[in-house]
Amino acid sequence: MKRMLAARVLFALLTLVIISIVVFAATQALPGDAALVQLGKQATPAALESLRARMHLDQPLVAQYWLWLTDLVHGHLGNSLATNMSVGALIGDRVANTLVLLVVTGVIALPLATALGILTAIRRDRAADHTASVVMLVIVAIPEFVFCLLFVALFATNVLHVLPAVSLIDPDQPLLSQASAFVLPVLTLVIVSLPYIARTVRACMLEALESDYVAMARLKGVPERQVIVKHALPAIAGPVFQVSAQTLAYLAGGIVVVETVFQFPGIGFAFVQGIQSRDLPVVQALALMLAAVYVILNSVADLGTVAMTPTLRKGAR
Amino acid sequence: MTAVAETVKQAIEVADLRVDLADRDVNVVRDIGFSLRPGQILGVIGESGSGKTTVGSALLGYARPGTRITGGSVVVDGVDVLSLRGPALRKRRGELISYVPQDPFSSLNPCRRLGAQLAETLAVHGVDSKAEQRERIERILEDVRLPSTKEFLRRYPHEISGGQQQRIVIAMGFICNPKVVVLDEPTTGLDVTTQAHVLRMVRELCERHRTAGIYVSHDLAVVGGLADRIGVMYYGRLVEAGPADAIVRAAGHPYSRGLIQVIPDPHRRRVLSSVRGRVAPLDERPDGCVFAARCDLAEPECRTGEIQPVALESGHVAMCRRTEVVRSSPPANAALAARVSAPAEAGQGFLSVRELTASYSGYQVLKDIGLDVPRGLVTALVGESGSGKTTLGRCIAGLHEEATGAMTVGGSPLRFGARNRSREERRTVQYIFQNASEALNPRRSVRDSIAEPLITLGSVAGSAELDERVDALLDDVALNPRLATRRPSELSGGERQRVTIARALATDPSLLVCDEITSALDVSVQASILLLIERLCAEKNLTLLFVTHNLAVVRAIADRVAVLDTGVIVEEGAVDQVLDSPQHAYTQALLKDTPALDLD
Amino acid sequence: MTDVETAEAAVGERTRHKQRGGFGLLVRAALRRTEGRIGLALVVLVAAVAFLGPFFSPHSASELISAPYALPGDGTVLGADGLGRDVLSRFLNGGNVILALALLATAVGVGAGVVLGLIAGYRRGVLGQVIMRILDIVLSFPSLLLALLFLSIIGVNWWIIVVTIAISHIPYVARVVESGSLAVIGRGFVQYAEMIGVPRRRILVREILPSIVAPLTVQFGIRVTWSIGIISSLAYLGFGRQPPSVDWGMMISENQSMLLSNPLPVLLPVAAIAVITVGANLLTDAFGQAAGLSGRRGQSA
Amino acid sequence: GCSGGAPEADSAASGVPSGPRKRGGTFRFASASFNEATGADPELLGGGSSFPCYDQLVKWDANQRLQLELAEEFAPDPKDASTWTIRVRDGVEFHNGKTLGADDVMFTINRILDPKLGAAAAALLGAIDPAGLKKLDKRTVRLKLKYPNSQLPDGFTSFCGVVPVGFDPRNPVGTGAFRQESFIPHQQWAGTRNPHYWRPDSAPYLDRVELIGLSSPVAAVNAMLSGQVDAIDTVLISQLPRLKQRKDLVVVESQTGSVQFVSMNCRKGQLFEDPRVRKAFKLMLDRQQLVNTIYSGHGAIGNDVGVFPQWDSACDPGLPPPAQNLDQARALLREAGKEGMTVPLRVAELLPGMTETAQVLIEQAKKIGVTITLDQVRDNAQFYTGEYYKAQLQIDYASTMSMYGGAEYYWLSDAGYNAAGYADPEVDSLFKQGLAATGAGYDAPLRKVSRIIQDEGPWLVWGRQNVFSAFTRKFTGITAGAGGGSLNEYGLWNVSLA
Ligand SMILES: Nc1ncnc2c1ncn2[C@@H]1O[C@H](COP(=O)(O)OP(=O)(O)OP(=O)(O)O)[C@@H](O)[C@H]1O
Ligand SMILES: Nc1ncnc2c1ncn2[C@@H]1O[C@H](COP(=O)(O)OP(=O)(O)OP(=O)(O)O)[C@@H](O)[C@H]1O
Ligand SMILES: [Mg+2]
Ligand SMILES: [Mg+2]
Repeated sequence: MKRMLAARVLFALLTLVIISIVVFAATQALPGDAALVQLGKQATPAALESLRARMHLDQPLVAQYWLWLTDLVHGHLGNSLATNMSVGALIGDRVANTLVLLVVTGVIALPLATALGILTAIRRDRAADHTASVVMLVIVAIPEFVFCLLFVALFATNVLHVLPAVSLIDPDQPLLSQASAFVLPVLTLVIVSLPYIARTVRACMLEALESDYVAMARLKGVPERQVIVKHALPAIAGPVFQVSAQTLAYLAGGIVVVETVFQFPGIGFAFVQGIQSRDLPVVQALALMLAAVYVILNSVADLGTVAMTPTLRKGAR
Repeated sequence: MTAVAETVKQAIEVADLRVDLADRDVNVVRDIGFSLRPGQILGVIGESGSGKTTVGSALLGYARPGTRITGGSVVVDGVDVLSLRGPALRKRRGELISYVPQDPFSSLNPCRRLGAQLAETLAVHGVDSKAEQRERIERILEDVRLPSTKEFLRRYPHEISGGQQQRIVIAMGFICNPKVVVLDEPTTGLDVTTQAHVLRMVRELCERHRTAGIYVSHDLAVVGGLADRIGVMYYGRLVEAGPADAIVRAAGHPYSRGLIQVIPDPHRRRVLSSVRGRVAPLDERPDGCVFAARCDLAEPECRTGEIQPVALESGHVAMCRRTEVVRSSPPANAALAARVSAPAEAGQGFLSVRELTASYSGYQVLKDIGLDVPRGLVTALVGESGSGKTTLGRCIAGLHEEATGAMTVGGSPLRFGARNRSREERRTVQYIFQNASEALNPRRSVRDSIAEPLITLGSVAGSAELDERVDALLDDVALNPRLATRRPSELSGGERQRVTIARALATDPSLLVCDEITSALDVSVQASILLLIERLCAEKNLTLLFVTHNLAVVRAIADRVAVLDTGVIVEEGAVDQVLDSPQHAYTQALLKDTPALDLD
Repeated sequence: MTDVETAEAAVGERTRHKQRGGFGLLVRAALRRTEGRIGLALVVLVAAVAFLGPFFSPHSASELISAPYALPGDGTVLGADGLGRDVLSRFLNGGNVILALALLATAVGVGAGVVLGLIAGYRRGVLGQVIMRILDIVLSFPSLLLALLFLSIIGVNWWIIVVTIAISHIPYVARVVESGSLAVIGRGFVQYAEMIGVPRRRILVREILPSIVAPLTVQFGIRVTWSIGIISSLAYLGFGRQPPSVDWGMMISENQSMLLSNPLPVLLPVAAIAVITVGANLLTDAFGQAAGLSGRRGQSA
Repeated sequence: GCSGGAPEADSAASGVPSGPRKRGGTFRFASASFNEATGADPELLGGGSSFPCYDQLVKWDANQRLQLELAEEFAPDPKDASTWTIRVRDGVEFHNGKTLGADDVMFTINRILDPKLGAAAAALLGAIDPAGLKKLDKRTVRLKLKYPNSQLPDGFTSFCGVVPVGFDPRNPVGTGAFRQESFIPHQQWAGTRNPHYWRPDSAPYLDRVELIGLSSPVAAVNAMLSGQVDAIDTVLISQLPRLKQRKDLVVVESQTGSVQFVSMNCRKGQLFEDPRVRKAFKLMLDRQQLVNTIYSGHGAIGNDVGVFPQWDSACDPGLPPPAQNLDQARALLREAGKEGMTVPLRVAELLPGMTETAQVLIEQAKKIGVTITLDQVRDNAQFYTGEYYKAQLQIDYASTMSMYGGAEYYWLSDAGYNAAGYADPEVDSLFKQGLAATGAGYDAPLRKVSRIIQDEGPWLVWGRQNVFSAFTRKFTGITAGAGGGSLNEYGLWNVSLA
């Protein structure tokens, strides 16, 4: 288990290094002169030169990458080109906001979806199951921005006026006092992530319920509730953990749309803004950060699955 | 008077049990009735699909998904299990009547420790005290000869061997001291030695706990020595039931007799015969006797009306109109068969293996093997599970390359690894896999599977000739060429194995390595495959290396035998010589454990 | 030698026929299920609208035919958008490219995934390991972000959309194929083919590929849906087709500001995307069930 | 220049305050331009010029007339347009307590002229010679220009916030009505009331101002409707009905000279080198259709100059409105040998609706057999790069302009943003003539320039746009303005609780 953990961490690090190369290569491969792009209408030769030096554009690519990477390792994310502020200061609050968003979403969506999946599996082919699966299907089918638009009209601007339409978050106030700004983004994320988890849980649960060992438990006289709790649930823990972490990882990328629509000051929205304003250091830092969240969650998913599945645990030794 | 006294003492009484499919009006089993006294064992035998599992689980009031118990009664210790519902039924399961499933691995929860699963069985039946649970677990594990250390109880099912898993589920079946235990083929898939252990253990446990046992199997040889009574099932009916001895020696139903005739005997070579034909699908239930279509003695009257049970002697009934005729016709297998070919001299090997050592990523499983397979004869390779039989076969077939040593075929050296061999070598040596459903691509038709070696190694001109060759090969293995368009899933197990044989024959090989080609089959199907192999050997002058763990099969088919024990050949020689007077202790033990019907 | 080849060709042809028969069997089994039939109907419906729509469109998609924001009735069937273009015509013209791109991206991604997965699964060894680890890395980059990054760097080009989406499919498909072929590789029929020396490529195509057709079909369904989702999300974020051509994602983003006054220009494309997604899902489910796979769908991230 | 005066806006609705004003309150304002604010430097594009913490020397008022702000006097030598005097008000205090003086003015001007900074106004202030700046007394600066420029104050009307000596944009200090409290780029700027503001009375009335960045105009309307902000500007026309439904909101419509202009590349060898081709395009346009579709009728037909006589008398008020004439357009193309030409149109969504304009243009061009293809720049940041000076046809925009700004920025052969490569010696010399003139002598040559530009200039200016803002009735003091910039032309000092 320990060796496996070390291997997984090593692999995650390697992944991040490679991603950093890709991100760097991609962003530095911008057509034209990054400095010119940045200055745009204000590009005077003198301004251009000073910006080029500031961006190390006058050095060879490998040196640029090395500078960037060493800075990164030392926690210096560089300075935003657009605002000339340190990237760390610029996105610090946004990272926190996004993390809160993801965590809250996870805390609500995971138990809800798991419960839903289990219930529909137990009530297989009954009305509740069919209704749930139709609803889930429709949710999967509708693009997430449509939900955003719908919820805004429903709760903020047209029908009810109980929630804010855009998520303005004042970094100086405690997040708790601004909880209302999180409601609609969380609601949207919960809704869009529900089907994936619930359907996986349902499928695993059905598989477990049809297994020989559940039949055996019933033949041993184990009460039905206990059959589900003690026999079926442990068997699905691994896959459920896996899909949950993967859904969260997916959300880390999927927040782009939701954050943009709600103008939620998080890293997904910042990423889009960074791309639009060609703010290379910001884009680089955010791309790396999103990838890191993704990599970490995926690693956690793998390790957790192994930890929860005895057969794999043995194999890992 | 006595009848009444008898009834009181019964542990289980089953009458008119009937199970139908849930969605269609199709009968799966019906008219099942028997009774057992405490400590007695009923062996239920019958070929695959005859309804054994259905009956076994119905005894616990449990109908598998898709089926429904539609009638009858199962009275265990005075309680009619079938009349119970919900929690009342649940409480009786495991406590009054318990079930030991066919496949222990899939029946143990992979995510829970052995200790927890054993303790749970006690806990749901009211044994709440940890100490008492602990004590009873210890006791039952001792009964099944498993350690009851903390470390062992903390293991997960995949961390113990198949035999141990089997013993755990048996322990689970007995742990609550039920009145009746249903054991559903608990030894299928185990090697003879382990099987012998389990059988002894079941006997002991039933006697010690005064538990009535219902032991389901397809192999009469297994049940013959164990059961007090035997019930023969065919097509959802109990076609014959009676004392074990009476069934074995004087069966009154042609099907029971057929079953006896298909069982090879390790102690003497007998002529095998097989029951012709196939079982009809469930929804085509014929009128009259369900066996009539496959029965040599059937008269037109057998095919109409209800067949009534005929009482033969006390407690022995058969569902046959012609029991008298059946019992009076001489048993076909009484004759001892003599091998035509004379045992070849050693050193005349067609295949010879010298100093073969094989390992898996460094772990050595075969040590210094020397083996000669004489031309034109059947050489059997026997040994327990894990002794390395398959590995040796795979080395010869070119499927295992991590090996050293020398092999020659017909005098020319044979390299390890099929890709290193010439076309001719690959053509000459063919290998048939243990599990036919594994060996055939489920997505490809029979024709495509058989055509593959013809295309790769044969020389066929055009598709017309190809079709012709395929049809001829199917004919060789006694399959209807119409089956050529089917996929493996549309074939029975025996048919599938015939296809793999046909495929091996396609290259016109000289040496055929057969790896346990019958061990996954019913005894009745096994007999027909053995007959087929025997015929092909004679017709095509094949040299056979026949890998098996069953000494009875060896006696039936082989000329020579080599005994493999943990990677070393411990004994080798002509079959009759080795089996009649085994020299090595290992061979002796193997022989002792091989179940046999005592017909004399 | 030559007759072997002719025989092989002959058999090859028949086998291919058979394989289609095998796939056909799967299709028939899937369509026997109600959800399969409903799914097919929905997919066909939307595909018909998308691909035949342009032939029935009353106006060109870009023509200014009425006052902006005209409601249904005033000379238009479904009203006009903010520029006075016919909503119906735009809807009818807006589906083909989205669907074609989605199909193309999926086909490319699934194709590449199958090849890489087969290599990794069948050859294993260092090459296989390297392939799978690289794909793990690809997997760890959120595909929407990847697409945004490339599109903003290289510019909006249909082939970049196709390539980025295809890349994002590869790891998922390759994983399914790899594990599918790993499961098959030790099986007797593959071993037998190895033993008689069937050429490796033929083993891949004849023995291994057919065994993973069912999970692959399911993956294809999931991947198409996923492609449609990403393409419409990209279009919504402003990285879609270039005007004056129109696609459904663009319609949604162009008209979302008037969602409440005239919802049709938004609802129509949303409904079309939703319907085809539901249809593809139902069809995929039916395939999965027909092939005896458990209902567990690949994680769609 | 003199002015026709802006038509009165809905003054009842906008509630121009009467009687004493209330003090206090926080005003949350989602300004479209703030979303692009990446820094607090008032001299930079995307900087803090719109933050209410700076004031300028001069400013356009609501009717686009020049108004003195920090300057008490800003005048040329009566005979020589190359010598100017600036005197600032007495007793104006910066937020850091320092008193505004001549040094600060000189510092600000030098800063703007410093090429390293890349200040936005530098192009308009090219006449100023840094060496010719001289402090006359504590509050007075004398400017000696490189060449006469009678319109110098015009160059100071935007991106010219006055900052103290030693100004550091990371810690911004100005003289404005609100001092910066916090600033998150793109997201939020908060300012608290400057109690020492220089304007009389008790202005500013608000305690606090928050500028809020919302990247999408629809999101801004949503925020307004859900009560998260008190005012928004640059409202999308499609959103007006939603706002107008609400009784608690006021929508202000300002007539402005904001334009989208299509610029045609007239450099040698380029597609629009031949004036006949430019003329053909001018005749091809159905301007009313454009105004109707793009502005939903909330605007007026343009004049191809981009400057409108009601806000600048130097633009000829008698210019005939250009009318569509397809036959003549076709004929001109034929003459020029450009029949059936194909031209790429470069466009970015710099303002909402620009891509739509392009789509309408494509349709209109079809009528004279011209194929316009779209070269869409998805990334606004990419628009003003090298390609900007190479494109054949592209859509750009400007808020209300003067002839001076138009010439200095775009039309002179050496103008900084002369993307079209327009070069007409007559325009250059007429402009020079106008700058050298003192008094009212400026208008006549510039009117001539306006006629030339309209006839054969590089632009298609098909319409000017009315700009909408909205605010809640909780506040007052918000009025329509002609500038086309933000609410009250950023004069938030005048806003108060209703
Ligand atoms: N749910 C079901 N649906 C349809 N047929 C069923 C179902 N369950 C059992 N059967 C049929 O009932 C018959 C009896 O099955 P059962 O499993 O009891 O046989 P068995 O004797 O235990 O066979 P085996 O030796 O293979 O275990 C078989 O023909 C089987 O196909
Ligand atoms: N692929 C493998 N990797 C590692 N060890 C293996 C592998 N296959 C078999 N072994 C080990 O090699 C030994 C011999 O295995 P083999 O399959 O040859 O036995 P066998 O006699 O055929 O047994 P059975 O009767 O169960 O088929 C066993 O201990 C087994 O665990
Ligand atoms: Mg069974
Ligand atoms: Mg073996």
